[in-house]
Amino acid sequence: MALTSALGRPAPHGVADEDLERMLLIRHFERALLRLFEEGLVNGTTHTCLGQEYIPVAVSALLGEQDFVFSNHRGHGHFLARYGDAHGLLAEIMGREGALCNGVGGSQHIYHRRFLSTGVQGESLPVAVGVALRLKRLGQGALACAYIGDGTWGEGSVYEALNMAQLWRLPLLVVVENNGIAQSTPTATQMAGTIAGRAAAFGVIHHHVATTDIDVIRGDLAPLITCVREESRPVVVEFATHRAGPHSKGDDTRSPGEIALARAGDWYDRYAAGHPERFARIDAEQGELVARIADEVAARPPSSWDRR
Amino acid sequence: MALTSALGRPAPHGVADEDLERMLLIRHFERALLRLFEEGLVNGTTHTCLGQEYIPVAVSALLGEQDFVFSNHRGHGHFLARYGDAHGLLAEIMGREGALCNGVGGSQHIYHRRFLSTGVQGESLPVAVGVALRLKRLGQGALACAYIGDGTWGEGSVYEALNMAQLWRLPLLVVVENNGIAQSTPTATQMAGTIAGRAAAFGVIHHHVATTDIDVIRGDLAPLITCVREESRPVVVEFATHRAGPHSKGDDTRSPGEIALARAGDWYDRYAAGHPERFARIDAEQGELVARIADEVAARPPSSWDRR
Amino acid sequence: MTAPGETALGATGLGEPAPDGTASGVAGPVRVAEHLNQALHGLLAADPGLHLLGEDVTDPYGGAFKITKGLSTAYGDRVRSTPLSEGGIVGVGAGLALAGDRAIVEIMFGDFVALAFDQLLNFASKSTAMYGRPVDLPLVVRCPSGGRRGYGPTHSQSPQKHLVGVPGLSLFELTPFHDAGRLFGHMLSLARPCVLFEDKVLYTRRMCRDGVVDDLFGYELVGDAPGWAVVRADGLTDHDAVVVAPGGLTDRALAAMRELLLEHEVACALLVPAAIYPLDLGPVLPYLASARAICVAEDGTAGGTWGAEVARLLYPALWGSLDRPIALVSGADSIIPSAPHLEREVTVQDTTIRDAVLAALGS
Amino acid sequence: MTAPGETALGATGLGEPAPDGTASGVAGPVRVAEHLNQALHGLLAADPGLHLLGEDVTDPYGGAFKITKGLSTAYGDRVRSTPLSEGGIVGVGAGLALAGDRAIVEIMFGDFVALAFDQLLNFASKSTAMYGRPVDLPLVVRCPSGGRRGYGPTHSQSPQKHLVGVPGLSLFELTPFHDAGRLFGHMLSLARPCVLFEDKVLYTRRMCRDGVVDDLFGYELVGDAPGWAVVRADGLTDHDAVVVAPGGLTDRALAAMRELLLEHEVACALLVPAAIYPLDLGPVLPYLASARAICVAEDGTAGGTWGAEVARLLYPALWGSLDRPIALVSGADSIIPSAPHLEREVTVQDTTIRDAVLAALGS
Ligand SMILES: Cc1ncc(C[n+]2csc(CCOP(=O)(O)OP(=O)(O)O)c2C)c(N)n1
Ligand SMILES: Cc1ncc(C[n+]2csc(CCOP(=O)(O)OP(=O)(O)O)c2C)c(N)n1
Ligand SMILES: [Mg+2]
Ligand SMILES: [Mg+2]
Repeated sequence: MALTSALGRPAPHGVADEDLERMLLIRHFERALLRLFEEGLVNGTTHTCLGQEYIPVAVSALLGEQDFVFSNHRGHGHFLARYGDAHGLLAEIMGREGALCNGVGGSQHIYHRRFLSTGVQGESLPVAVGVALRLKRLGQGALACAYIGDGTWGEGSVYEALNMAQLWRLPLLVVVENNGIAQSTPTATQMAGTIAGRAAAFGVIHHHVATTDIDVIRGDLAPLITCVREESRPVVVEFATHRAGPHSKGDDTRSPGEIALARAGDWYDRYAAGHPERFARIDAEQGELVARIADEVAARPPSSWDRR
Repeated sequence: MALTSALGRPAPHGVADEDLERMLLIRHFERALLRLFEEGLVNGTTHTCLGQEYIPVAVSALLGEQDFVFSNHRGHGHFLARYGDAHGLLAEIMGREGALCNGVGGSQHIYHRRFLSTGVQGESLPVAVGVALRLKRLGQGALACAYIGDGTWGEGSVYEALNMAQLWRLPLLVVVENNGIAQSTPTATQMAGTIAGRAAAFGVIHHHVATTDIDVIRGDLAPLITCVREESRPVVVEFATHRAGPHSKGDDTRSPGEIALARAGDWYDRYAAGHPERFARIDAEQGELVARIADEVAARPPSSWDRR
Repeated sequence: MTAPGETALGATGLGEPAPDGTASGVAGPVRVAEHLNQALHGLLAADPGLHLLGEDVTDPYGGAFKITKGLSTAYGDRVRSTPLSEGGIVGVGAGLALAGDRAIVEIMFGDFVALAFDQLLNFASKSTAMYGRPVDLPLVVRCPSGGRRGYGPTHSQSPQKHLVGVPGLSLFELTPFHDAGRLFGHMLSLARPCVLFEDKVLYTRRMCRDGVVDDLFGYELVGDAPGWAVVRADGLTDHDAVVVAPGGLTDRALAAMRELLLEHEVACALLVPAAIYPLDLGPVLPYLASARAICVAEDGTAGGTWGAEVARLLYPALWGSLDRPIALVSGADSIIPSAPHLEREVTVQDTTIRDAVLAALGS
Repeated sequence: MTAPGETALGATGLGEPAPDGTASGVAGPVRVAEHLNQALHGLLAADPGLHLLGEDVTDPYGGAFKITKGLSTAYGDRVRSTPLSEGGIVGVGAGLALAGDRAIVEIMFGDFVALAFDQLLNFASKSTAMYGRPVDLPLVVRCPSGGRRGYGPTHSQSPQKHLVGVPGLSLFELTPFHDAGRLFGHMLSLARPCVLFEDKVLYTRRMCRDGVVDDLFGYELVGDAPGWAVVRADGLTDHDAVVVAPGGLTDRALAAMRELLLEHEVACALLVPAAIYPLDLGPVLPYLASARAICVAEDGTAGGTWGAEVARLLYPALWGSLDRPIALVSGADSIIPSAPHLEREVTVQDTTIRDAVLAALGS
């Protein structure tokens, strides 16, 4: 457990089974999706979170039932980490019976209990501010949590939201998945300055996470999230992470070297090396589970929708 | 000339006649406008820059003919400092013959040579970035200069623009007139953090000006503006200033104490005290000049416009 | 921006009497601005989950048009002055509404709703349906709109037409006939995002009540809430022409109708819906079907108008009984100049409506 | 987002042949996406003051729909990948245009033009007129639009109708009949802001050339540049019905016309304008006047449609010769679902157009 926050160390031995399970559920889910797309069994679009699965798994354990989560285009992991319902999510993406949103929303537009994703970058942050305003008034310590990418900091709405969140001292947790790229554009060519600086510009607390060790991450984040709840203050948590897969499907124009670098940052091999047997067992289990889910959902009839 | 940058000192003896003339031209122009409104000779809306006249007078001397200036709702001073054409401006506001824009734009929408103002806050910054991109490509050292208020930092467009300006290393000078208020809302209740922090967030150079001494201001700004031109970098210059008058006309709901404080920051009394005779003479001259202009323009026929 | 108390007729250059025929300043029904303010007081008092957000809406300023005066004093931080962030505050309103509260957002000038277009089109309205089931989102965005005050091209627009036809988004316009409190109640009860347009000159006019408009005209409300106001000359039961117009046009439509009646012996009925989109024409079809000419008037610029939407509904509905095309009156296809003499050239005047009716009747 | 090379018909679930009748993959006229890409190459090569900005437009990615492939390699930093800042980059384009250059801005999905609505409505278009004299502002904003690809509610819209009627803003739509290079030349020569809508499925279809559409249909261009394409069955000189539609509808309109002709013996003419607003109906009035039924089709959702604007122009122009109302076909008044079987329910199909024509003819 005495790991530092740096990348590239072996994974800790203490990781809980359920965390490994959840991370691997997401991994296999995303892999299955890419396969289904290749086989022509799904169409439209999808964005997998390969390489980033540990982030929502680390964060979700710190969230309560009353917290409201906002997600984005790359949201399968955010959803599965929180609610685990892979059947419902896959059915949504495939437009089958039992879909979370009757197949209407699809991969990018999910609203389930207190989880909402949208496909327009940056748009959800002001909405999260509004939700946080309501939650603050309720006074039960709940927060609004919004996941955004590094590229999303190009949108003006992000700043309008941060300003209001800090002015009004709202319980807003912004989780930034800085994977160094936006679609095809490296962060350095779409972002001047830093995310830390941008939080500081508004007097908002910023915390940087460079490890993939979820226990370490949780240990660091717990007091911050308590601060969001108890002091009702916005906090920005930035994860330095890696997108191990394509932006969407087959659209990775990074050089082989860049892709290798992104994959080298993947938590998967590190956790596999750290807990060889446990990992192999759970990995196999989750792989089979997802395969079964995919077969089951693929066999379902199309979703139906009462549009009135 | 050895003044510090702090407020509240007597004005320097070295101020040039033409600077005093220009500041007082603007002062009398704005006062005349409020009078004309009260007399019902002008309608619509107007925003005077009473108390802030020294800013564009200080800045304009550092601008060249090829530089492109973007102004906002409170733009009479910006225009007069640059082009001095009080007849054309007043005719524009009164909708009379000889109007800069045929009376179509009015107080807030002026386009004359390389000066353009618009009434939607924040909208001009991305446009200024585009102009700066063209100017950089021309390679003649010209810059785009945009005046904005403190309240305008609420708009997301400001951040979209700053990001691009810094990413692309563009010659953009942002002049912030931080008068501590936006319409009726004090800066502290509409802005979290600081303008300095917001520039820093993007890696943009920021300079703070706390004096009303235009020679000192120019001395400080000259090397920065050279840097904008020669290194093609954006710079934010923030003036701590005071709005001595209402936001628009008769809509000042500040407490008497707040208004007194704003008036105490006025350059006018300080310059008057610093150069009693010269000031009195020029003040009288400019007052008469503006009165003559007002009479002359008011006697003109309405503007005409070919709208096609 | 206007100064407090400066919203008088003089500022608009228009000399028509208030709709109720009382001279301005004389006692009588309350001004629309005041009525709206009172309605907001009532709503905030009755609903502890209702918020009002906007730039400079708190006391002592009470909003650029003073519509929110007294509200922050009475209801504390449920009434909130915001930074200049039109997109952001509409998003905040949507978030409050999504989370179980209700929100009213004031856009200082309706022109700036353009900055919130994404939040309205891609979030608030979409969210009511794109998650595969109905989602409540009780949000009202208030947009002071219209010209005739010399505020210039970016502060005088009537952006209604750009928001027509967004699935899930309902549009309303303030009228002097519809009780504002009931109208807000209706909008919030839809639990769907709504945009309310409020004509800036209408603010300065008086509400009508008890069926009385002025010495010549009376009105009744027909149809389900919020319904249409049907305005006709007292005692007249049939009419030659119908003018359909949102509330902001009332003053000019009435002036035109008065002149048409008194000088041209043309009887007109004026139909004013509070709900301008979607439009329920059912209750007023009888009035339309019996008219020899129909004129749809609005303040937006020409092209892609609200009137075109009304007309596309009316042509098939009245096919057979229509013996001439529907006349559409709108602002010119032009920016709106600042100078009053130029502004007048491009904005709808009473004479514009009068001439359109006469032309439609072939007189 | 689509992957490179993944723009084939299969992805849309539609099985119609390409407009020229060639099967996809078979040699023949170039695909629309490629044609557009070549046009942009030509424009950037010819005009050293022309810029192209957008998210992910540079190589090797070459844009989400690959329309800009090769451009940054050939023309350096005049082709610029930008941050995610739709409002900002339209402003930058306007600035370039204002300062004497020319700019094309790509909005990755047309849905996001909502974020640039203020820049278009309140800056770019206003600036051409609000300073009291004409100001040049040669700017083209490109909007990939339309559904039928399963991209879901926020990535499938046809926002044309919301931009109709902005004074100073001209709207265009890509068609398989109009040369894209000439169309861009026309738009830039207007020196006014323009928005070009580009149907995402049309990208995958082939251009038509030399007057040939397929084995059955041919086309000619009429009117001043960019003009209208008039599509009719070869050898037929008169027609029962006319379909008016922007370029994105071409595939479905043609499929409908084929079936109408072969199965129902109904001859249709299809009229496709490249300039959709303002609309110059002059050149095609003869075709319209001689038809027994007129159907205007578009992909936007119902309500406040482009078709309503076309209809409000046509009713008075054809009054007397019209013996039934104009039929308007549009998407449903609905968000556009992701799942293809649900998306199909709310988007315009060839059968929608066929049925509307038959209904209008009373068959
Ligand atoms: C407003 C808006 N602009 C553009 C897009 C298209 N788009 C989807 S994801 C994406 C890149 C986002 O980058 P980032 O925020 O870093 O998230 P990541 O994809 O890396 O997880 C873009 C440009 C969008 N969905 N919304
Ligand atoms: C987008 C937009 N929102 C609101 C307004 C109305 N408005 C005009 S000036 C102003 C306050 C601006 O404050 P600041 O930027 O500090 O400039 P100051 O008036 O103090 O010079 C407001 C809210 C506007 N013109 N544009
Ligand atoms: Mg990223
Ligand atoms: Mg200010």
